Amino acid sequence: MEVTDEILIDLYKRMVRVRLFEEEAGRLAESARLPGFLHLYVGEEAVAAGVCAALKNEDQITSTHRGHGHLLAKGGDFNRMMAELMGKATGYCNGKGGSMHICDLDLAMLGANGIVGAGVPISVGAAYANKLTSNGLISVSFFGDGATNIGAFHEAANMAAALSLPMLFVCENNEYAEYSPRHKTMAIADVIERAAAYGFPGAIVDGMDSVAVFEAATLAIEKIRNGEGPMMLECKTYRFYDHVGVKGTASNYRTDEEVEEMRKRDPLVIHEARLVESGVMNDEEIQAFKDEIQKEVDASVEFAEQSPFPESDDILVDVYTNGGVS
Amino acid sequence: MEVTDEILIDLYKRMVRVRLFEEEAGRLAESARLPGFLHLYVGEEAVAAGVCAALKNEDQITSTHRGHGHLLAKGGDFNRMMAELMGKATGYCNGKGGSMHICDLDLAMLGANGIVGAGVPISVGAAYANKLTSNGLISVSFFGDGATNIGAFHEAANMAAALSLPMLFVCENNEYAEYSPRHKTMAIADVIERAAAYGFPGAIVDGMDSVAVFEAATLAIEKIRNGEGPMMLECKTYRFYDHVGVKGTASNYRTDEEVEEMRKRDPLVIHEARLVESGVMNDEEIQAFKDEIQKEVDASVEFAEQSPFPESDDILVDVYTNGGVS
Amino acid sequence: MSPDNIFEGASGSENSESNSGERKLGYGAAVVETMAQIMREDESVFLAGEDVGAHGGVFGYFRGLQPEFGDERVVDTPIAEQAIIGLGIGAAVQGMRPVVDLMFMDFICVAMDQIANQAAKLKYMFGGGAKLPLTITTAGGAGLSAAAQHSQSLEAMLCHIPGLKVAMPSDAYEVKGLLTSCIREDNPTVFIINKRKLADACHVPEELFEIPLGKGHIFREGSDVTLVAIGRMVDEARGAADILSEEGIDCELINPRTVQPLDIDLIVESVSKTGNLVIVHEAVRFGGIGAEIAAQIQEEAFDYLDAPIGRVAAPFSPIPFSPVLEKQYVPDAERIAAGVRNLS
Amino acid sequence: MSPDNIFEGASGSENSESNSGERKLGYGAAVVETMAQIMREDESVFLAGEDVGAHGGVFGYFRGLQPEFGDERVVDTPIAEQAIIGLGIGAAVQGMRPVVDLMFMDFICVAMDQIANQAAKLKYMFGGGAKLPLTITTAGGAGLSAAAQHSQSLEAMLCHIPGLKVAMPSDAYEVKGLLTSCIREDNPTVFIINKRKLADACHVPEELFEIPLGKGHIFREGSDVTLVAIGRMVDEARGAADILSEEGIDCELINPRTVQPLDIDLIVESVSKTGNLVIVHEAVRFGGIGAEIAAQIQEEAFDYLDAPIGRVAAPFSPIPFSPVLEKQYVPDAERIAAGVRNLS
Ligand SMILES: Cc1ncc(C[n+]2csc(CCOP(=O)(O)OP(=O)(O)O)c2C)c(N)n1
Ligand SMILES: Cc1ncc(C[n+]2csc(CCOP(=O)(O)OP(=O)(O)O)c2C)c(N)n1
Ligand SMILES: [Mg+2]
Ligand SMILES: [Mg+2]
Repeated sequence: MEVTDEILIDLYKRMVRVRLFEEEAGRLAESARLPGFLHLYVGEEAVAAGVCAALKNEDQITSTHRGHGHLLAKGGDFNRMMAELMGKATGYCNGKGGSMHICDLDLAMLGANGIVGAGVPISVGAAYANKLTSNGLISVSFFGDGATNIGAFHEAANMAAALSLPMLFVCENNEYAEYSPRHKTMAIADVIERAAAYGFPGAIVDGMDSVAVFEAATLAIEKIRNGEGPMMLECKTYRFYDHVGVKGTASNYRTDEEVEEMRKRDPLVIHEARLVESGVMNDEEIQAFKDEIQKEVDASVEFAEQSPFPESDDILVDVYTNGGVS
Repeated sequence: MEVTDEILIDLYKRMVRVRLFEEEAGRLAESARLPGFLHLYVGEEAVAAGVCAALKNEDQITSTHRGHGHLLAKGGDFNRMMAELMGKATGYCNGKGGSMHICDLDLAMLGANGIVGAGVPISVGAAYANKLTSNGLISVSFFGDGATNIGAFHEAANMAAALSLPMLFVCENNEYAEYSPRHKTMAIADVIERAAAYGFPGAIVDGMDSVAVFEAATLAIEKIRNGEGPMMLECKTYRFYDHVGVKGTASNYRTDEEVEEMRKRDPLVIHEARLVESGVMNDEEIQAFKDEIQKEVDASVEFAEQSPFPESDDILVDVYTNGGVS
Repeated sequence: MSPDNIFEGASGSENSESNSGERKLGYGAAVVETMAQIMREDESVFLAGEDVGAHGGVFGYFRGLQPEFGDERVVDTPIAEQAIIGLGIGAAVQGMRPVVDLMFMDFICVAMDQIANQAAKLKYMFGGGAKLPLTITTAGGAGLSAAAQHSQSLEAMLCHIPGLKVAMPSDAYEVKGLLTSCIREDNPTVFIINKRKLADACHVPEELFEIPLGKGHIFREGSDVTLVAIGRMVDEARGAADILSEEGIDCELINPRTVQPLDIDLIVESVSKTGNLVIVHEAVRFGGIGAEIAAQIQEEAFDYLDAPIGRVAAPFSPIPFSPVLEKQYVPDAERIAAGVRNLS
Repeated sequence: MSPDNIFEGASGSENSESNSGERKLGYGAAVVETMAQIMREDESVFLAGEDVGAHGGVFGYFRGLQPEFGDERVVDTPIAEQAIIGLGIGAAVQGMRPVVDLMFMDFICVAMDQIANQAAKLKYMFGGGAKLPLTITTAGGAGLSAAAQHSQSLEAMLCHIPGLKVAMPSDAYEVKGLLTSCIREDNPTVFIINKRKLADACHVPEELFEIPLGKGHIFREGSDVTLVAIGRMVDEARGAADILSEEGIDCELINPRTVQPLDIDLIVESVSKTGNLVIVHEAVRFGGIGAEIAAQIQEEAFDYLDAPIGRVAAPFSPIPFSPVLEKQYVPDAERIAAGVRNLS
């Protein structure tokens, strides 16, 4: 498969959108301008970007508590997302969901999720609908390494295999679940060893390299669309900030040196080097590109701050389709 | 390891106890003399017998909806079990549990379970207690092939591995979950492929041969007691009767020919041949042995029928230790 | 397929709305007939669950569907209750109308996260964008000596979760009307089949029809006391009403049909006439739906009440296996009658 | 370890039983102090859960335990709520006294089978042979903009399941007394920590002490109306009582402390004095514990009631994220006061 210049730029754009938006969100959270919990995706951008670039718009994705990255990589709107993070009526969820429930059904993004692993069965359902209606779409579930320890993941993976569904499992292995290193919570070397337990193929991918992810995802997706059943990618990645928010916490669950070491493999830096090397963009163009997107991010903060909060009457709206009960 | 004559007889006794008790229970169920659902273990005796013969009395087991076999193979009492099946006050559970909740804490049998897979996490807890108190005991969980598709199994298996617990996982693979053949509900050739997903060793065993099960279990248990962490055995076996009760149901989920074919590998017949061949018992001794046990079974029916039903005041007893609430 | 000859039973209750017609159908058979008719008219409806396909469901009330609709629209799943609900959610969001089955109601606990934290809340958390036309069918109720994990009535847990609707048909007529409404409803619904009612027959129209979710039904008019009974308890309450009528106590019998939404207005109206209320359900009394009904009625009909509202329900224990205990455990006509006589 | 300097907050409520002493301790700090003291005296107590060890719990209320007791008695588990509860059940049956943690109360849904079908019923199904000294700790309540899946108050689901006991401490004093009782109790208990209370301090004795499960507490005596408030709502109800007292309405404030068992006698006694009752909880009103209290009180104190029992609780919706909505959603002193004024 040829990775064209357009694709390289596309991948970059997806990553930069996530990075700049989230850095901004992180700053806002630090200065207490965002309510609630904020789980940043920074450091893991190559995974969402690589996978989403390989998808059709209509292919469904489900996400995790770390959902901004997935939605932005799929083309999500800064304004609606920033407004949602601030709990504004103009947000993606009218202020009712917040960071952990960001979704955009028009982009076939079926929601971030506050319950670890819970999105995976929902992806199975979307895949089943695809199969029943033969619409040629596939369904992708993103989940963390820690999520593979929970029952919902297991049931969903096995069901997808048993029913031979058009579904891609994407494990974002950042080696931690909150403050627990992976080796304490599972006794296997690589998460991908789990794919065999369901009877579908899997591959390990460098999750810091968006091109590697894109290539692996493209290959997998082609097979899945051809009816070969589910597949799994384990993307080795790393989160640069803390489990929640930005600042480190009291507990030393990982060292500063480790973080520094991993930051050397920053997916944006890797990709920028590639862009320059292959002559697709030079340093100035890269900077201009980023400035452009930063402006959109800034505008989204402006938009969100100008936006009204929901009205309190709104509480009972949208509990049910076609009106309320009890 | 040497399989002595005593062991051969011991294995036989465990199997015959299960077989004769359950055949009787089956007859009683057919003539509507037992209330509730009855899931027979007949055909699978070699598994419970082989594993339990390799255990110390104090080693804990958890069981499934098919629990009579496990408890009887561990030395359970005919009278209390038959009384329980009839809902009598003298039963194992004072008539409150019935077939699906048979237990005997004195025999470290922590209960049959009506919820598929739910016993496995409970076994993990027993194993954890063993580890904390360094009592040298191990905990064994029996579960079906179908149960490995449910979340509770997965969480428990992974947790046992992560915490390196003294626990043996015994899968009774009878190739069906109720009326669903295994190939429809999982896409792997052998259930044992799942062990690798947790990072512990596993072995396939002929579950119709009690000696094979005993040998494999003995080996595994030795390693587990030595602190090598959990292991899994997949025992290939078959149930001779229907999922519930005795008679076949309307749906043709398996053929009579298949059942006939598998009945040729009846674990009792295999073992009897071995006893005779190795000169441990001759045919008459075998018959006498069985007659003896049948008498105990008959006596248990007598005992159960003579036993009183619980008093209706009893309903609120034992909801809580130290008395009731609300 | 011919569902008509399964589950047929001589016994069975008459739904007052249905006395006119003649065709009788069993409660279990009504499930399969309704499913088949809806699946014929709506391509987006499919059924998934353990042994619902080749075997037709462990209680047989899906028998014949897979032969007619194939194994993609009637799909046997692994034992994986969380994934079964998730299958329904994901497909519903994509515009299908899934019916997913949890064999026994007790198993809602295995899948409670998908039901209560996902299906129920998804639309709201998403700011309204999604529709969730998902129906969960499940068999509740005691009486088969199925013990503590296969006999529960857990509707109160579901009613407390905003976002769900919960239907509890008391006879075959309601099975058809409520199941049709549930499947056509754009919100997640739980349709609770009573496993002791399966063989009971009553008149059921041939064609599909809807019973609105949230509208209760007066089964029998009366002037002295209002009986509100849920699910199969409607039969027992009718028995109690018969007993009491011989004693000169005239009962009005209300069947809410759905417990979420709850037709409180109908009950208020009745109590304002009778001045007395007894609520009957199979679930444990503490925290059951009877508590909510009592709390609302004492609030909205305070001045009409001549006596404290009574509740007849299960004692505070798991469901015992032994038939003699189980019989004591589950409310019956006699206990309900006693509950009415006890009103003071 | 020095838990004393975590969660310290200036604000905080006074428990009337505790006015005498002087040492103040935070609500969160009381968890860790109690755990440490119990673990020192009882070898059979251990703690298991996600990030309870090295990190000391996501809210920090287990901080310092692993350094003191090691990583076998304070064990970090995988993300596996079902197995976490199972770990507790199996160990409890073997004679240990496990404390297992579900980080957020919403996650009880993920583990509901192990809680409701296993832990709660095991003793009964086994005919009484087993003891189950298991404590489940979990953080409930809204107010942190944690949205629909991290803010719920689901105690009503647990109260409806025979076999469980459910404690809801309203301040640091109760944290210590109730947690001690829960861990020493031979039945499965759920200990619900309110996540908005963590920093609030009040007097707490240094030594371990027990508050009996099933005994409520009169926080403030009054003659006009009885307020029953659960968990953190005790603070809001106290605020309401202050507001109302300026209007000449004298409130008696009762904190049931445990919602299962429920000290109904204390409430009956109070209502027979005041003639009025308002119940306050953070959970959704429909099917909340307030419904059960109202149902029991209208039955047992019918003749004493001057007005219908009022309930102040959350509206029937998932918990909204936006702070402005969440503030409207959770009952506060003003709404409670309004609820009392509305008694008619
Ligand atoms: C069922 C459930 N258990 C626990 C949590 C708390 N929690 C939120 S994120 C998280 C860690 C998830 O780890 P992983 O899946 O590796 O994702 P990562 O955060 O590393 O991206 C935990 C334990 C939760 N939200 N849901
Ligand atoms: C959680 C749950 N789902 C479904 C059932 C219904 N059920 C009882 S036994 C069974 C099949 C179990 O299959 P397997 O684990 O292979 O055990 P086997 O019956 O073959 O011994 C099912 C689906 C149940 N009891 N619990
Ligand atoms: Mg991770
Ligand atoms: Mg099987």
